[in-house]
Amino acid sequence: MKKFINKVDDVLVESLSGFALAHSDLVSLNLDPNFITRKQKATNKVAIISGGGSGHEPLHAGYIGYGMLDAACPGHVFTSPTPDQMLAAAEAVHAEKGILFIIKNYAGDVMNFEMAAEILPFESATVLTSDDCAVVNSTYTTGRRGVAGTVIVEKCVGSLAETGADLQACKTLGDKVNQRTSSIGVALTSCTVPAAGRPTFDISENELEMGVGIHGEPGRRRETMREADAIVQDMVQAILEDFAAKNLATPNTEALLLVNGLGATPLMELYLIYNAAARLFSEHGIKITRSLVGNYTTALDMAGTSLTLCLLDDEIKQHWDSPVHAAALRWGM
Amino acid sequence: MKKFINKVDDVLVESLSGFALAHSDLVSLNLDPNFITRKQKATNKVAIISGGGSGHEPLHAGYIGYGMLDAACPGHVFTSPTPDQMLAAAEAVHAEKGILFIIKNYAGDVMNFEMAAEILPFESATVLTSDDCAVVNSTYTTGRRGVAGTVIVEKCVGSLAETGADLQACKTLGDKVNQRTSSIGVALTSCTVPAAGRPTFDISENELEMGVGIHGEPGRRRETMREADAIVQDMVQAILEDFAAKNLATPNTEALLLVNGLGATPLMELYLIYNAAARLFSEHGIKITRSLVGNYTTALDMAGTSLTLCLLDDEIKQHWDSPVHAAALRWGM
Amino acid sequence: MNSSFIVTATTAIQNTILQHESELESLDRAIGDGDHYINMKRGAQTIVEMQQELATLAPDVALNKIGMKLLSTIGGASGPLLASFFMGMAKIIKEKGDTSTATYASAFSAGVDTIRQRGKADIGEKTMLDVLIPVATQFTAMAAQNASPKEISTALKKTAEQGMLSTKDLIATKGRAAGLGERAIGHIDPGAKSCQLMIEAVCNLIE
Amino acid sequence: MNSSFIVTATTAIQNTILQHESELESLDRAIGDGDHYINMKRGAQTIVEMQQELATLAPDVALNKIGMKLLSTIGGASGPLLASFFMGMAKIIKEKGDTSTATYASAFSAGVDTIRQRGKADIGEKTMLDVLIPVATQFTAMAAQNASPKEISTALKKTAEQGMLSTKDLIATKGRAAGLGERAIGHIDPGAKSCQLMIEAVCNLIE
Ligand SMILES: Nc1ncnc2c1ncn2[C@@H]1O[C@H](COP(=O)(O)OP(=O)(O)O)[C@@H](O)[C@H]1O
Ligand SMILES: Nc1ncnc2c1ncn2[C@@H]1O[C@H](COP(=O)(O)OP(=O)(O)O)[C@@H](O)[C@H]1O
Ligand SMILES: [Mg+2]
Ligand SMILES: [Mg+2]
Ligand SMILES: [Mg+2]
Ligand SMILES: [Mg+2]
Repeated sequence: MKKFINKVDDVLVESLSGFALAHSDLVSLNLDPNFITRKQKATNKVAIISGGGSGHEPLHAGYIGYGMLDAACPGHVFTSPTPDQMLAAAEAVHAEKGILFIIKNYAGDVMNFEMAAEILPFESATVLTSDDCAVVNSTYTTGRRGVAGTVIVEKCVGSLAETGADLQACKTLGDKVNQRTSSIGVALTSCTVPAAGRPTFDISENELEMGVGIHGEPGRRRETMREADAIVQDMVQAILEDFAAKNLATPNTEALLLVNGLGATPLMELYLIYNAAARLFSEHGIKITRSLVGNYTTALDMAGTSLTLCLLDDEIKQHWDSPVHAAALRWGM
Repeated sequence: MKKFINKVDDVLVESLSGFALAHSDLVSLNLDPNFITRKQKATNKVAIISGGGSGHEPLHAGYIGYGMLDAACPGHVFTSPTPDQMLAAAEAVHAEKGILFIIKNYAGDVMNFEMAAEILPFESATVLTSDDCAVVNSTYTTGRRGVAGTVIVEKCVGSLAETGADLQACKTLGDKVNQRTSSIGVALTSCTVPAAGRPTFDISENELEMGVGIHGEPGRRRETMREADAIVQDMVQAILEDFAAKNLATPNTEALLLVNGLGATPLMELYLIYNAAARLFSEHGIKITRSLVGNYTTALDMAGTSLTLCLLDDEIKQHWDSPVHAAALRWGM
Repeated sequence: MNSSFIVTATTAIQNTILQHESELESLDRAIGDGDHYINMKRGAQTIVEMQQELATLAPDVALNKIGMKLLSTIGGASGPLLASFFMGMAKIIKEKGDTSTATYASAFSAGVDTIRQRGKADIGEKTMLDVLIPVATQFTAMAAQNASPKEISTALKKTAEQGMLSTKDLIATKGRAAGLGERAIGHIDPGAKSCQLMIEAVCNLIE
Repeated sequence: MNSSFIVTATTAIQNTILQHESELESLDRAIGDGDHYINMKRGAQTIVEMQQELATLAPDVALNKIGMKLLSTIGGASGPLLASFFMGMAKIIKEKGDTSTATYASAFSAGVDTIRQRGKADIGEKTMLDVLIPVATQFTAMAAQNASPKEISTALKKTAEQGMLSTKDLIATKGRAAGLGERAIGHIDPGAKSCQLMIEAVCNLIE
């Protein structure tokens, strides 16, 4: 393992400190329990809190700021944060209209946030993101993971919350965006958790993992490495089938296409993937009118990518386009 | 070599096409000769054109847009673009006040742009960036490379050009920013040029290359891998010595710190590096008041980082802070 | 069970976790995200650091404290589940107020039930419950039959082992491995393994 | 030299470049950025594709066309330098208008001078000029002494080889290797190597 780190146990705190320092105009960091909030506490709005294991940067702390999150609770690398973090964060950002938790659907995250919510002295609601369509033949929503689509949910719900909308309205929009969003990832290499010191999985020079999770969880299948177009074709197919299974018609719809890097994939390749994916989706009658290409939900140092398609409607479009000012997403201000 | 590509010869055009498609609100792409311009041609201003070998994305095309570049000429991977590209780009974006070329100081780039400038039917000037202080004991400026500091030069000059400043003023500011900027890079792994199909250099699991170039050129020395703090300490030292050699006093100055990822380094590590670097610089009396952390000038899939320090003055600060709207840098609008 | 037993048990648990580092790591690497060992190590470490304080507390208070501490230390899926176990157990011991084997058996069962509720899972889903549920059932039955501590511990170790091994051939329907379908087959569930190890370590103290 | 010789030479040059792929690649990987072979291959390929057209042109026009095409095809440092060479050469051939060996020698020298001006470099800086300058000097001298084409080509191959080898012990002061200081010692300059190969290939046609 070759990483820019000092002691393995200090990675998280040192990285969080660097983040807070680099963005001291935007955020404040609290250590022990660890949580990050907006520098300027918002007032009279639903407070949006997200969180999860670390190692997916810029998720979630990079999305704290006007128009998006109020706070984020970073766990250890790939490990859900704990209820005390969520309670302290909620205490810090609560602004009279309740707390909305946006949680990626993993058993650990769900249970920890649930336990926090149960003892929270404020009204709260939860949006569970579950956009990863890698997992097929499973009737258990527990098996469906939240991945890069979470960024779109956080952006849209964050936008709505700024308007003063109430908790239920924020939750409803979040659930809708999640429902209309589907993702799939592919890995060329494993990631290496600092504390583990070696790659999470072995993968040879001519293999890829189709449907990989953002923690290096195995996906649909191990496949032979092939041309980008062929890989992207399968990913697009998986997403289209997922929308069909959800009974969401895709032809003649507008969509947002997010081509996400998992950490070690060069932007040059991400744009090449975007080129292939956008063409394939449009061949299926989908009009890509919004795009995002870059490292938005990573898996440490994994070489890989994920595609996320979000079917737009006027409401989602409006909230996607509205101003945002976070460390990792900024426009309109 | 495991990359998301199709035919090696098509990588560049497919990637450029994806970029242009994903940012079709911002840029237009011309193929053969290859160049990218702003979607909305600017009027009555100095046109800022940059370019260089591809593989450093988002440099340069990602910086096209209001407040920064007017056009970029991408060469083959790690290979300077050719004069026909520059001439065509200049023709497309010239806006009555001449052309300013911003060029990273490599023999190939310098000569190709020079040949273009010689036959250009417009007035032109050139800013050569040479912020890489890795190369010591060299009295030849030819040996001093332009690296991530180029982003800062492009941002500031781009800002000034929007005000209607003339060619000479733009060049003067560019030269000043370059002079006040110093960078150094370090690699943990090599990059792999797609057409070469294998890593540019060999480096073992316990080594690092101190002072690496953004094309994988060897740096100051091969060293034993060690803790991030120790690596950053040496990088900071090199930068401080460079400013001393340039007779630029650093104590009690304000500065911009750019922690740049070379392509495969996770954001988590970049923030950890930022934390260490910011602390060390401030111990030397430098006040870091502006920051940028992320992949801004990459070397394909290299795991590594570079530090860039730019000594601010009121003029540079003003132009750094001014609105910019490019694919890879956006604020204030 | 008194507090000094709890203290001894925390050391035994830490030891067995540390001794099985590579096994626990490989299991979670194969069908999870590779952090289960790290999570368990972190949890055990924190509890061992509390030993001085734990020794001064009543058993139910100590167990509850352990649960609270695990909750804010482990994270992941195993954190709230193990925390639930200790808090569920503490509640029964406090209620019953005695130190009979039957009380411990019903406390253990209550702990397992709390996990079940928290995780909305049951036996056969390839989780730690495949170890814990059979052990709880047998513990309760043997306590009712007035079996000796020694007999009980010998039997529970075996049951735990069987439960752990049973996860090997299961498809996971809860937890991180739930996405794997057929690919999970052939791998033992990491949480099941660590629970089996902890049960074994504690049973070994009762000889 | 007529245009059919030029056409033959382009094929010979392409062949030698392709045959030395791994050597050229390793050299630029060691002290450059690893693309010199790719650049040269791309250049040679494009020129070979122009053969039909080149065959119909006067030598000076053909050489100038080659220069222009290389300029817009190769890029990097070698692109404008090699382009300058052909354009500089074309100019003299056009001016002199004859096909004497002396004219070719002075055209070659003019080509090398154009490289020198473009690259602001000279002999001893660990570049292609360490091959080209000695070859130009000798070519001119031998042409003045009315040496036979065969004698000249044999001598130039040897000089090119010596020049190429001489770069091994030099510190680079121009080009991408200029940053390496002592670390460049022990490595042959890739541009010197490809120039030596091209000179050898063309000389081999003159027997
Ligand atoms: N819903 C659940 N009910 C019971 N046990 C579960 C549940 N979900 C996960 N587990 C257990 O948790 C273990 C994984 O723990 P750990 O690796 O520490 O957390 P994470 O899966 O969040 O990385 C699994 O092996 C399984 O035994
Ligand atoms: N200023 C110069 N004058 C003469 N030759 C040069 C100069 N700079 C570089 N070269 C030659 O160019 C070669 C490198 O070419 P190439 O690898 O194609 O371009 P780049 O260095 O831009 O990647 C060097 O080996 C050297 O011989
Ligand atoms: Mg985990
Ligand atoms: Mg090059
Ligand atoms: Mg795990
Ligand atoms: Mg080169």
